[in-house]
Amino acid sequence: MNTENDPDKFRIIVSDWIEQNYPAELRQAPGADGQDPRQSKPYEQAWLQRMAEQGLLAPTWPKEYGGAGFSADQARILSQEQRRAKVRAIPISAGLSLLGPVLLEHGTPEQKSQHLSKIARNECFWCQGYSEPGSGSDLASLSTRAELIGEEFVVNGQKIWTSHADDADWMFCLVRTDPEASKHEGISFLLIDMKTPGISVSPIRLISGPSAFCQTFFDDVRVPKENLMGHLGQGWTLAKQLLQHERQALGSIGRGDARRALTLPELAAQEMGTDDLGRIADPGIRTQVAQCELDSLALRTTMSRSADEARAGQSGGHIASMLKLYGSELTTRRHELMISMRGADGIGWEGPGFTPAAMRTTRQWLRAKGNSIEGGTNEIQRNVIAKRVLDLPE
Amino acid sequence: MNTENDPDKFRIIVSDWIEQNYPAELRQAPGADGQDPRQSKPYEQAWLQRMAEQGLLAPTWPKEYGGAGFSADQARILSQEQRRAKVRAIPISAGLSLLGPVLLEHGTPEQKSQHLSKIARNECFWCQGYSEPGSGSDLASLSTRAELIGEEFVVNGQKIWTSHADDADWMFCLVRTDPEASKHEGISFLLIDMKTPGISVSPIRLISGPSAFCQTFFDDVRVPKENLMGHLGQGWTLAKQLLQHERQALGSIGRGDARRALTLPELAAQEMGTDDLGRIADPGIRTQVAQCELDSLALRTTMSRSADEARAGQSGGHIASMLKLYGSELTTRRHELMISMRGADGIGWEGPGFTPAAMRTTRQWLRAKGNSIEGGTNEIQRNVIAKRVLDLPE
Amino acid sequence: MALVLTEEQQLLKNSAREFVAGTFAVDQVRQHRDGTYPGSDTALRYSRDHWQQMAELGWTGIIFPEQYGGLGLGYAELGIVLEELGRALAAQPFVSTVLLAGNTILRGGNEDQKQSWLPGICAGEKVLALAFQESGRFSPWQISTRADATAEGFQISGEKRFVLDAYGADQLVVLTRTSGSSGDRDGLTLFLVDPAAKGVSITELKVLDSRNAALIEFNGTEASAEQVIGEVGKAADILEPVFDCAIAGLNAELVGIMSEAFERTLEYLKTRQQFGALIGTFQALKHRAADMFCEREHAISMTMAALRAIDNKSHDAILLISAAKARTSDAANLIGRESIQMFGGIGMTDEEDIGLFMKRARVAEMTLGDSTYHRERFAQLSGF
Amino acid sequence: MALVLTEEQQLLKNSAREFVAGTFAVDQVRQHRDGTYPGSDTALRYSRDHWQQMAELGWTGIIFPEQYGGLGLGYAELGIVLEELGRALAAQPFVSTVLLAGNTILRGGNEDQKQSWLPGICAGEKVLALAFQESGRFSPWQISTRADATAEGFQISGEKRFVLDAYGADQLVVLTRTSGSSGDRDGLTLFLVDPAAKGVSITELKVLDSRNAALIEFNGTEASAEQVIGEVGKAADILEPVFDCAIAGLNAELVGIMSEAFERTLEYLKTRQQFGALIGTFQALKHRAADMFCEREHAISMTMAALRAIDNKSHDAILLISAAKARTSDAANLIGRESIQMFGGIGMTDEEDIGLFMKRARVAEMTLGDSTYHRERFAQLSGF
Repeated sequence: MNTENDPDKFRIIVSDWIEQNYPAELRQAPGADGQDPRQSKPYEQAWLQRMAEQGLLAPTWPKEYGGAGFSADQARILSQEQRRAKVRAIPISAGLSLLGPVLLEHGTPEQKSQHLSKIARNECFWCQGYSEPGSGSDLASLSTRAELIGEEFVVNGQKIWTSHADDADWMFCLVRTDPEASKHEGISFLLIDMKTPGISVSPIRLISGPSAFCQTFFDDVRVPKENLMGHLGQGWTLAKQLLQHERQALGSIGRGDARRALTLPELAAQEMGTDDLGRIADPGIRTQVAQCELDSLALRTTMSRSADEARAGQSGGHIASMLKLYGSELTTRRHELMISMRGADGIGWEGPGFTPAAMRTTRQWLRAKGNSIEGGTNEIQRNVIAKRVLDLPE
Repeated sequence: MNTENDPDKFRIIVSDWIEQNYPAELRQAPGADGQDPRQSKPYEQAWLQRMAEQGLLAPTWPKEYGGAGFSADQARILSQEQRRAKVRAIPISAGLSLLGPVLLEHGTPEQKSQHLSKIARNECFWCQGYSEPGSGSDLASLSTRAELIGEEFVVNGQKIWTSHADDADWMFCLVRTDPEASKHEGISFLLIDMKTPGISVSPIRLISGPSAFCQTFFDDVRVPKENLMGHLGQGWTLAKQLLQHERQALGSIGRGDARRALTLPELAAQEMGTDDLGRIADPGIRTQVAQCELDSLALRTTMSRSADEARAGQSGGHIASMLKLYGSELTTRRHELMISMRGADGIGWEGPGFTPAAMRTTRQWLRAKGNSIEGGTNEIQRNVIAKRVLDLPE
Repeated sequence: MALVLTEEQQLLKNSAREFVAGTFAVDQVRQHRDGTYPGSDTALRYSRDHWQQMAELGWTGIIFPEQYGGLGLGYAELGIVLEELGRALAAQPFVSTVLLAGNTILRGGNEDQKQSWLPGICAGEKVLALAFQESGRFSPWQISTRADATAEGFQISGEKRFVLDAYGADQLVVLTRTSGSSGDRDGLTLFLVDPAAKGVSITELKVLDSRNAALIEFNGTEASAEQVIGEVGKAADILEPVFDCAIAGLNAELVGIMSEAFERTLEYLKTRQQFGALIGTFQALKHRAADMFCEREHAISMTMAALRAIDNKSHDAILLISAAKARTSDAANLIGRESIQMFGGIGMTDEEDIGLFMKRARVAEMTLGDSTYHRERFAQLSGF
Repeated sequence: MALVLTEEQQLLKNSAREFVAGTFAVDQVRQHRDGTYPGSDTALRYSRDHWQQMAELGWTGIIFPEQYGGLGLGYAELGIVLEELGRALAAQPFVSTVLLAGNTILRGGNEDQKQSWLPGICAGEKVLALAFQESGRFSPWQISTRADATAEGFQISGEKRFVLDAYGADQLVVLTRTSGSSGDRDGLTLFLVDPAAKGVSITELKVLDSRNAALIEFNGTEASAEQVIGEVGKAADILEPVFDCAIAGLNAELVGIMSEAFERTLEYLKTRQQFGALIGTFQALKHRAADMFCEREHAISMTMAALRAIDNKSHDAILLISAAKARTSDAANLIGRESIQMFGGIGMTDEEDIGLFMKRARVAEMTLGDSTYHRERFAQLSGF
C-alpha cells in the first residue's frame, strides 16, 4: 500500500481500501449468518488474506519482512479507520503481537528472514512456551531443561498454557540452559519447530469448557543451535520485553469487544426492560451498567493518553501493568453484571432451552475469571506498579 | 438487687426496676430538651447514680466490689431489658469496661479493694496509657521508661491517645521496666495516680474538632511499687488481654447508636424524599441504605451468635478482631452515605446556616475515620485473623 | 433459640458429615455433566440409591410430621443436612422434593393428597418437582400458564422453565393461572399432575451446576378438581411461605458451598509455593482471606438466625430469610471469585475442583431470587 | 487535541507550580478557619493580594478573550492552573469569579455588561459570585427566588445558599424565577445585583474546607431591566454550559488535591517505620496503593479529555465532563479515605495536613453535583 506522507490523503487511501476489501458478510452481526460465531468462516480467511497481502497485519514492520512499512502515525490512522468502519478485530496471534517485535530487534538475520514474512503473511502459526506446571506467577522458576550437546540443544520438560500448541507450527520457548546460574540468568530463548520428534501436546479443558490452551511435553527434543534467540542466558531479558506486549494485548480486553452482539446497556434493556423514558427499568442495574460504561470510557481514555504520551516521547512507564490490572477487573465486573442480569437464563451450559447468546454469556463469564490470572496475575501487576511506578520499598 | 434464680421472675424484677428508675427526660429524643445533646445533664447523672447504687454498672462483678453479683445469663437479661426499654447506652468507661475485668483477675487484694468499688460506683475515672507517639500499631515498641528506685518507680516519657486524661483520676499505663529484655518482656503494667507531680496533659485536636484524646507527659513521676499490676515484665500479657475488651467495645460501634437522632432510613427519607409507596425516592441511595441496614443486622446477629457460643462454652476464638474490623468499616460506610445524602448541607463546620443535626453528621463522618485506626488498625485486625483464626503461615 | 447447635443437632451434623464424606465426591458433578455417572439413567443427574439411603437416615422427612412418616423436626435440623450436602456439592432432590413440592402439599394439600405423597417422600421413594417459574428472573406471580375450566375439570397449557428435578419426577406440582393476568397475586391455582399425562412434554436442560432441571410444556393437559391443591385462585397464600422456607434451605446449602471453597483455598494458601515462599505468607492475600472470613461468618450467623426464626414462628422470619439470602449470595460470590483467583491458573482448569463450587453457587445464588432481589425485598419489608 | 501537555502548557504548569509553592502553604487552610490568616478581613478567607498577583500572571483571564483583557486561551490551560492550586489547597475565587459569574457574563451578558466586569476580573480587581443554589443538592432549576415585575423593573425576594465567595464580592449574579415554578427549566432570569443594594443580606458560612461561602437573603431588592443578563426567562440556556465548564474546572482541582494527597501518602509509606520495617514494604498497603494509582490515572485522563473537549467544542464534551466528575469525585474520595487510614492515628489529628485534603475534596466532590448525580447524568446522556 502507498505510504503517502500527507496524513489526510493517507487516511483516504486507507479508508477506500477498507471500503473496497472488507467482506460484506463481516458487516453483519456475528451469528447473523446462522452459523456458530466461534467457528472460522471462509470470508474471514479471505479478509485476513487481503490484509496480509498488503502487509496490514503487521503495519509497522518493514516491507522486506512482509509488513506495510508504516510509521507509528500511519499505523494509528489505519487502526482508527478500521474502528470507524467497524472492522472486526483480527484474532490475537502470538507471532504477530508477541514474538514479532522482539524478533525484529533481537533475531539474527537468518531468523528474521526465515520467520518474519511468514508471520506477517499469516502463514506460520506460533505458540508461546513460558509457563510450567508449578511455576505460576514465579515464571523464572521454570525447569524445562535444554542441554547443548554438539550443535543441538536437547530439550526435556513440560510447558502449560501453551495456547493453540495443538495447531501451531512453531513455539517460542523459555528453557533453562544453565542450572548452576542464578534463577534469572540460566534461562535462554529458543525457537522450536513443533514438528520435531519428541514433542507431544494435550489440550486443556477450562471451567468454561474447551479452550485453546494446551500442555506441551518435551522428551529429548533436538533443536538446532541456530534457533537460539539472543545470547545464551539472555532469555529472561527477552521474555520480560515480550511480556510487556502481552500485557498490553490483554489490557485491551476491557475496552469492549466488537464481536459482542449486544452492548451492556442493550443487554440490560433487553433483560430488565425499559421505563417510559427508555431507561433501563431496574435502577440498581442501571447504576451498575453506568459504572461499567463509565469505567470503560476511562480505560479507553487512559489508553489514548498513554499512546499520546508515547508519541510525544513521554514514556508513561509501566502503563501496561495498570491497563492489564484494571482492564481485567473491569471485564470480570462486566461479566458478573451480565450473568446476573441473565438470571436463570444465564445458567445454561449447552443444548436446548437456552439461547446461544445467553450460553455465550455464561461461558464468557467463566472464561473471564482467567483474565486476572493469565499474562501475570493481578497480584503480580500490583507488585510491579508498587515497585516500578510508585517506587515503594521491598 | 435481688439475684433471683428463675430467669422469668428475674426479668420482671429488672424490668420493673428500670420502669421505676429510668428518668422521664431520657425517654425523649436527644436534643428534645433544647440543649446540646453532647453536654452531660443532671438527670443523666442521676440515672448513672441509681444504676451504680444497685451495682448495675458492673453487673457481673461481685457485690463486695460494688457489682451486682449477676451471672452471665442475668447480665444478659439486664441488657436485653435495657434495650427493650430503650435505655440509652452508658458512656464508655475505661475503668468499667477495660481495666475492671483485668483487675478482678490479676489485681492484688489491696488493689482490688482500693479501686474496684470506686469504678463500679462511677466515683473514680480512669484513662488508658498505651500508645506513644511513633509506636502506632507496633504498640510493644513503647519507650516510656519506669525505673525501680527503692520503693518507687520513676516514670519518664510520653503517651498519646490517652482519652479523657485531662479529667481522669487514674491512669493504667504500660511502661518499659527492662530495656535489656526482649521487646515484649520488658514491659510492665502500672496504675498511676494522675495527681502525682510531674504529670502534664494536653488535649489533642482531631480533624473532626476537639476530642477526648490527650497527650500525657511524664517527667520524673514517682509511682509506689505497690501500684504494679501483675508481675514485673508481665505487662504485655495483661495489655493484650485488655485489648480484647477494647476491640469488643469498639466493634459494637457499628451496631447503631441509640443516641443518634435519626436512623439511616429516616435520614434518607428526609434528605431524598419518598415516593408514592413511601420508599426512599432515590433508588441508588435506597439500595445503599438497604445494604448498610442489612450489614448492621448481620453484625448484630454475629454478635448474638458469638455470645451464644460463649455461653455454650464454644469459644468462637478471636471474634473481637472480626467485630472491630467489620464494625468500623461499616461505620465508615454508613457515615460516607450520610454525608453524601446531606449534600451541601453536610459541609457545615460551625455557626449559622446549618442545622445542628447536619453539622453533627459532618463531625461524625470525620470522627468515624478514626474507628478503623484506634484500638488496633484494621490492618492489624486482618493480620490477627489471618494468624490466629485462619492459621496462615508467617 | 440460641445460635449454636444443641447436642442433638451436633450429633446430626456429625452423622451428616460422615455420610456425605463417604457417599458424595465432588467429582460426581463432572460425572453427572459428562454422563459418566454410574447408573442406568445418566440424565437423572442424581442417585436414587443415595436418596433412599438419606431417607433411611430420616433426612428426607426432617420437616414432615411423624404421622406422614417424618421426623417432625425443624428447619434448623434440615439446614444442617443441607449445609453438609453443600460442602460436597451433592446433587440430591432436596430443594425440589422436600422444600418445594413436598412442603406445598404439606401446607396446602388435603389429607388425601398428604397421605398420597408425603409418606413416599419421607421413605425416599418419591421425587416431586414444583413447576412455577416462567421467566428468567424470580418473580413468583408472573404466571401465564393457564388452567381453563372445562366440563370435567381443567385444561392446562403453557411453558415452565428451570423446573428443578422435573426429569424423572414421580409427580409434578404445577402453578397455573385460573383468573387474572400475569403479575396478579390472586387467581393462581396449584395442581398435582402426572408427568406421564397427555400433553405434558419434558425437555431436560443442561445447566451450569450439572443438576437436573427441565423445561416443561403443557399442551391441553387435563386435570380434575381432585388434583387441585388448596383453593382455586389462592395458590399464592400457600406458596409464599413455601418459597421462604426453600430460600432458608438454599442459604444453608450456600454456607456449605462457600465454607468448603474457603477452606480449600486456605489449604492451598498453606501449601502452594511461589517465589520461594508459601503464598499464604503474602500479606495482600492474608488480608483478603480475613475479609472472606468475615463475610462467611456473617453468612453463617444470618442463615442460622433465619432457620431458627422459621422454627420459632418469629414475626421477623421473612426479613431474616431475605437478609440471609442477600448475604449468603454475596458472600458465596466473593469467595467463589477469590478462590479461583488465589488458585491461579490451575483454578481455571476443569481438572481442579474449585471452579465447580463457583458454578453450583451461581445457580443457588440466583434460585428463588438473587441478592439484588432480596436486598430490595429487605428494604420493602423494613418499610423504607 | 492530544492528551499531553504542549510545550507552552508545560511552561504554564511549571510557572504555576513555582508560584503556588512560593505563595500557598497548606497551613493557610487552618489560618482561614481559625481567623489567624494575616490581613484586615479574616472573614474573606482568601487573599486579594494573591488574586492580584495571579491576575498579573494572566491566570484570571485565561478563558476570556483578549478584547476584555484576557489571554483568550482554553480550558486545558485553566485546568493546569486549577490543578496546581488544588495541590496546595489554595483558596482563591477562581470557581466563583471566573468559572461561574464571569463566564455567565461572557456567555450571556451584553457588550456593556462585559465591558463593565470582564476587564476587572482579568485585572484581578473584581471578585464576583453566582448565587443560584437553594437546596442541599445540586438541582439547577429548583429555583424559588422570585423576581417580580414592577413598574420600574423587578423586585427580588428569596434565599440563596452556599454561595461561593459571596462575602466580600464586588457584584452578585443572581438566578431568579420570573415565571413558572420550581423545577421548570423555563422562566429563569439572571440579574447583576450590587451586594450593597437594599434588601440584600449576606451571612458568612463556616464550612468544611474553610473557604468563603455565604447565605444570601433578598428581601424586595430592586433591579432594573439593565441588570438582566441575557433574555428574561432564558437563563438556563446561558447557565447550562457555564455549569459544565465549572465542573470541568473543579475536576482539575480535584486531580490536584488527590495527587498531592496520594504523593504525601506514598512519601509516608516510604519513611514511617512499624515493627522494624518501613510500612511501604507491607504488601497489603502496596496493593492498595497500586489501586489508588490506577484510579488517579483514570481521573487524570478523563479530566484532560473533558477540558480538551470543551476547547474543541466536541459533541461529546458534556458526556466527558459528567463522566470525569463522577470519576474524580470517587477517586478523590477513595484516596482521601485511604490516606488517613495509612497515616494512622497521626492522620486523624488536626496537626497533620493530610485530613485537610479530604475536607476540601469533600466540598469539591459535592459542588455542582456529586458522583451519584453525574453517573445518573452520564447514563441519561448515553441514552440508557
